[in-house]
Amino acid sequence: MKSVKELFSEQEIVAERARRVYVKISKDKLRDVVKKMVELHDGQVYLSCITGVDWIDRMEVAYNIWVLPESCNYTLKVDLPRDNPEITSISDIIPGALFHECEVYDLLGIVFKGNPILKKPFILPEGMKKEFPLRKDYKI
Amino acid sequence: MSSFLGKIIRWSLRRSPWILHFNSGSCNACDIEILAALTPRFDVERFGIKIKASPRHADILVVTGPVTKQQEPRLKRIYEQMPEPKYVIAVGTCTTWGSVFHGSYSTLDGVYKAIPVDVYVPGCPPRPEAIILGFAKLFEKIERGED
Amino acid sequence: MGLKPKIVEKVLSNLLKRPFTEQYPFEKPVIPDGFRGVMKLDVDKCIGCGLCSRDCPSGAIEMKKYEHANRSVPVFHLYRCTFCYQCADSCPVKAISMTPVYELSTPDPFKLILEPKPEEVKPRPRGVRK
Amino acid sequence: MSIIELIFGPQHPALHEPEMFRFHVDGEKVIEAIPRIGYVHRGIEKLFEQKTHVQNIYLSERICGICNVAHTLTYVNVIERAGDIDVPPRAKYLRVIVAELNRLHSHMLLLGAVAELMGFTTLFMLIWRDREKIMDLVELITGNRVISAYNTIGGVRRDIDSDKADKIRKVLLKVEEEWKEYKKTWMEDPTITRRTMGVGILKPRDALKYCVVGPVLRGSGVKSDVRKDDPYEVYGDIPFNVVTYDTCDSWARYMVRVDEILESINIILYALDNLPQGEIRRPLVRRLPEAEAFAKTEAPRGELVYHLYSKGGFKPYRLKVRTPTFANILGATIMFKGERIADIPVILGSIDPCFACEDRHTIVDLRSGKSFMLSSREITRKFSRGSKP
Repeated sequence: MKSVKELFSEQEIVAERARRVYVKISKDKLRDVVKKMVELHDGQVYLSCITGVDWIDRMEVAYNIWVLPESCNYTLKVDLPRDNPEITSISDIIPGALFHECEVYDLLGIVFKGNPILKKPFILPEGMKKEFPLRKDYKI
Repeated sequence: MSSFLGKIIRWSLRRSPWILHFNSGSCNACDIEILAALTPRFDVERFGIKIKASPRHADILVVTGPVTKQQEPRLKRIYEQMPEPKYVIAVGTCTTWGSVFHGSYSTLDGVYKAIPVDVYVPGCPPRPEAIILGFAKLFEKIERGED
Repeated sequence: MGLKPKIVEKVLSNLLKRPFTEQYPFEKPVIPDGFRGVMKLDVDKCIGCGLCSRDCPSGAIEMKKYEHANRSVPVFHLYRCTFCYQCADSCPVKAISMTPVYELSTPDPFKLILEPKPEEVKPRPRGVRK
Repeated sequence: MSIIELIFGPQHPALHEPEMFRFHVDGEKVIEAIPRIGYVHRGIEKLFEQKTHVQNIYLSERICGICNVAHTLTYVNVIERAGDIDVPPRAKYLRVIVAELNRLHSHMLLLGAVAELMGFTTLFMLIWRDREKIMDLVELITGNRVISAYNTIGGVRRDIDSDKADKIRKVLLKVEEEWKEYKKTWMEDPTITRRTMGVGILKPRDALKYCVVGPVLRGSGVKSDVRKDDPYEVYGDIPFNVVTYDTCDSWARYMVRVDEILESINIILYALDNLPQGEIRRPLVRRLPEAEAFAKTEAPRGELVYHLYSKGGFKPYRLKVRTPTFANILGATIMFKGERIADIPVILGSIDPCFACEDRHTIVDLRSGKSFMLSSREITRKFSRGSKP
C-alpha cells in the first residue's frame, strides 16, 4: 500500500478535488484509519483541525489531516447522533488533537472519550458551563 | 479636586503621565498601533508618556477591544488597582459599540459598560497620530480640572 | 567583545542625521491618496437603495427617512464604523467617497454621526435618469 | 525546594489564542506548563453564521489584526473554492504582494519585540524604524496602515500603478540591504545567540506529533510550507525557497523568520516584475451554492485553516477557523519543560503569539500564597542574574 487513499473504499470517498479528499467513515473505523495513516508515512502527517457541525438531525465531526509526503488533505467525516454525541479520542495517536477536541467539546458538546484534559469551559467565559454556543438551537 | 495639591498633581500628570496598556479582547491591530506610537517614528515619550507594566504605577489606562466576558473582571480589577487620579483612554471602534463583534455572546460591546472612559479614539485601527491626539484631548480635560 | 562595528556605525551616523521622529501635533503628516478616513456622502447622487446599509459589517449605516423630501438617505454612525469602505464598493451610483480625515479622538464619541441636514436633502426629480 | 506555581498571563489578542500559562516550577526549572486559553474569545464563529458572506470578509479580518491579510485571503479562498469563482491573474499577483508585505511587517514586529525582550533595545528601535517603511507601503496600497481590507470575493479592491510599483521596489531594496545586516546580528551577536541557542528544544518528531505549524515546524527542520505544498493564488509560479533550520531551538525559529523576510522581499520583487495586465476583480458574488470547502494558507505565524459548510444562500452554515497559534500553543508547552524561568519569554516569543500578552505576569508563591506582579522584562532581569553564562 502506497497511498492513504487506498485505505478507503469507493463508497466512503464522498468527493475529491485537487489535493483534497473528503471521506465519510463510521465511528468505529476512525481510530483504526488514523493509526494506519500515521504508520503508513512514518509520522509525516499532522492534524490541521477538527470541525464540528450541528446538522440539527445529527452531529458531524470532520478531522482534517494533512499528509506531508502526498501533499493532500484528508477530511474524515464521522456522523454522530445528536442526543448523545460521543466518540473515542484520537489524542493518544496524535497528541496534537488534545486541544482541538477540547474546543469542539466546549463549543458543540461532542464528548471525546479518553481525552485526559476534556473540560468545560475551555475557551468560553467562566460562566458558560452548560451552554454550547455553536449548536443551532443556541440563541444569543 | 480644586485644592492646591490637586493642582500640583494635575500639573505633574500633564508633564509625565505613565500609561498601562490593557488588551480586553481586541484583534491586536490597535495594540500594534499603540506600540508603534512608542517607537522612533511617533515617539510619545516626547510628551513624557511612558508605558508601564504594572497598574499600580500607571495614571492612564489605555484599553483596546470590545471587552470579552472573560476579561471583564480583570479589566475592573486593574482599574481598581490604579492609584487616583486615574484616566481611561479607549482606543479603537470596538471600544464604543463593539463594531463587527456587536451582538456576540461573549463580548460586552463597549468599555464604558465595565469602567468609565474619558477619551475615545475611534478608528479601526486609528493612526498613531490619532492616538497621540487622544492623549492631547485627555490633557485638555485634565487641565480643565474635570475628572 | 561581540560589538558589531556595523551597528555601532549605524548608531553613530543616526546621531548626525535629522530625527526620524515625526513632530505630529506641530507638523501634520502627509496622508497618501486613498487613505480610508471619514466618508463623505453626495446626497444628490444617492438613490436611497440601502445597499450600503445591508453590506455594512458593523451596522454603522442606518437609512433615515426624510419625510419632506420623501426619500431615504444613509446616516453614518462613525463610532461604529470600521472604515472598510464596503459601502462605497456596494454603492451603485458611487455616492460615497473617502476623505483623509482621521483625527476623530473625542471624549464623546456617540455624537460622531454623519447626518445630512434636512435642507441638504432635496426631493429627487421623478422620471429622470442620468 | 517546594514546587511553585507561576502564573503567566492572561492578556492575549487574536481569536482563540489568548492564554494564561500556569507554570509549575522547581527553583529555576519549569516542570510543567498548563495553558488556559479563551480570554479573547469573541464568539466569532457564531457571528459568521449570522452575517452575510460579504460582511464576513471584514469580520474575518478582525480575528487577528496583525495577520489580517492572511485571514481575508483564506476567507476569500474558501468562498471562491465553494462557489467556483475564478479570479483574474492580476488580482492573484496583487494578493500575493499584499500578503507578503503583511508577512514582512508581522515578522519584523516579532523580531523587534523579542530583541527588546532580550535587552537589545538598539536592534528593537532599528527594526521598528524599518517596519514603518513597510507600514507606509501597506498604507499606500490599501489605505490603512494595519487593517488592509484589500481582498474581496473575486479579486482585490484596489490597483497599483507604475509609480506605486516603483516606490515599493525602491523601499524594499533598501530594507533588504538593512536586513542582510540584521541577519548577521541575529546570527552572531552574543546578546541574541546566548539567550536563544539550545533553549526550548522541539524535536522534529515531537513537532509533527503535536501538530505545530509554520515557522515553528520549519525551525524543527521539517520542510513544510503551505505556499509550496498546497499552492494557492500564484505561489506555484513564483520561485522561492522554504527556509528550514535543524537546530530545533528558539534561535532556529527566529532565524526562519529572519530568512523569510529576505525571501518575502524576493517574492514581492518577482511579483512586481511579472505583474500581468488586466482587470482586478470580478462582479461580487453574494450567493453561494450548497457546498463544502477547505482552504489553507501560510499566514505569518503558520498554516491558517478555514473550513466552510454552505447550505446555499447569503450566509454560511458553518465556518470553522483554526488559527496558527492555537496549533502552536500545545507545542510550546513541550518546549518549556526543563527550561529556566528566565527563558519563558524567549520561548513563548519563538512561537510568535501576538505579543501584547507578554506585558503582565503574576508570580504566586504556593507556600505563602502571596502574589506579586512583574512584567516580562522584570522577570527576565530578576531571574537571569547568575543563571546564564
